[in-house]
Amino acid sequence: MRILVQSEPFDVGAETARFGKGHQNVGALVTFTGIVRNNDAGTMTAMQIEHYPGMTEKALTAIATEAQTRWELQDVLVIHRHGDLVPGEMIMMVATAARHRKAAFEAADFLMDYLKSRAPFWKREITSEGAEWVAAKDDDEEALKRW
Amino acid sequence: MRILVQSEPFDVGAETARFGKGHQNVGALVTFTGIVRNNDAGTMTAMQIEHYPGMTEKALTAIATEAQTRWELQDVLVIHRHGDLVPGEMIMMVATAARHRKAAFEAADFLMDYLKSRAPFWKREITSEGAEWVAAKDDDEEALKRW
Amino acid sequence: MQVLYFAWVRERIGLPKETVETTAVTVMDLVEELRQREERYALAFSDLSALRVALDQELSDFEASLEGVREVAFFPPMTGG
Amino acid sequence: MQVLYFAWVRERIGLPKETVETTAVTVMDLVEELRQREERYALAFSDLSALRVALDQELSDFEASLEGVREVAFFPPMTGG
Repeated sequence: MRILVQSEPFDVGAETARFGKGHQNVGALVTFTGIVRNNDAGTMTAMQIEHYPGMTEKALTAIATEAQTRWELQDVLVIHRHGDLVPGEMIMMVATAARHRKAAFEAADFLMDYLKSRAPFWKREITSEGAEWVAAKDDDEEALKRW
Repeated sequence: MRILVQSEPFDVGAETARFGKGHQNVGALVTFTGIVRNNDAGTMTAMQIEHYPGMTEKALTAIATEAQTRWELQDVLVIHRHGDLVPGEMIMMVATAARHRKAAFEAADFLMDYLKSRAPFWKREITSEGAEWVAAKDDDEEALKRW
Repeated sequence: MQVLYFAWVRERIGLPKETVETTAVTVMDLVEELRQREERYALAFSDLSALRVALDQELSDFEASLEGVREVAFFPPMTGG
Repeated sequence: MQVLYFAWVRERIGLPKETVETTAVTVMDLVEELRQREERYALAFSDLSALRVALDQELSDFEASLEGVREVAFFPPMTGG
């Protein structure tokens, strides 16, 4: 298991290559990468991500451990950035390695659902009109009931 | 759209990095990578992949185009190798780029289901006891009905 | 007891953390104490359905006991990923 | 008409492709003609439920017409991915 919480950019290619190496008995790797999208008006100059140092690492580790309990995974990777990002930048990634495809896909989807509503990150969009905290969606909480 | 059919290894890190760059309006990237697993007895020395040159490229393009019809995707990548591979080698990958997570995940899952049963590849396992063609699973055909 | 605030809770209250001397038994008791303090606290805690609480860095709820707890954090629903 | 064989169909018949002169109207007619040829063809085509057919590199079925078709391929269910 590899959990990284950092303000620096990460190299999705290098991380994927690293994650894909040296596993025994792995048949399937799934990665998900989240990218900062501009708003519909295209006026976003930055996305600020606040987090709760200490709790963040614990929460991510707990979520990854839960995924390993529910699915037979050979490995899990979670990277999440905080600080100031601009549209187009990669904000986070998860990766799962499993014997079979279904487990790798489902576990990655599960990690994303939990990361969205159970890891202490808060996004704020900075636009030419001002700054606004991103509101959590009811859907996000609903999504957890799938699992 | 990028479709590659090749006997040479591919660099999953470089491909992921390349795929992740320069998209407008993309919020989510999903990659799936398939790796040759050894058999349960650990006696596999190689996996040979036969394909139907000409039809393979057409079939992969058709499957990727179908994914783009069903989901709003900014980009699709499909790489599939043929020839002789050894356990641990990467056999194929797909990647999807979309505004939203759900489309990227579903489209990648769809691509894999169709690739398994609709692209003209045939696997043969070479073990110390001999060579055996991998049989298609009923499940694989069933899986297509999900979509 | 350390009390931490994040995101717009931090902004409304005007500070990221403070030490609070309290005899509150539950989180709800602590919230009531804070609400009494100043308008900015009352404002930040006006709608608890829009708030989440963590005790010693574990998600919890407003009915939970504060016994043995050293760090309480208040924040809006999380928006990671 | 070019006829192609893949995987164990290729192995049973003993060649990857051949040119076949035929007046077969459907794929099924062609299969019958091939079956009559030699034991190895009869064996390869003994269980059609275990076979798939592509016409000019598009998946098709055994009832399909061969009109205008230049390339027919027979193979087992695919196992890519």
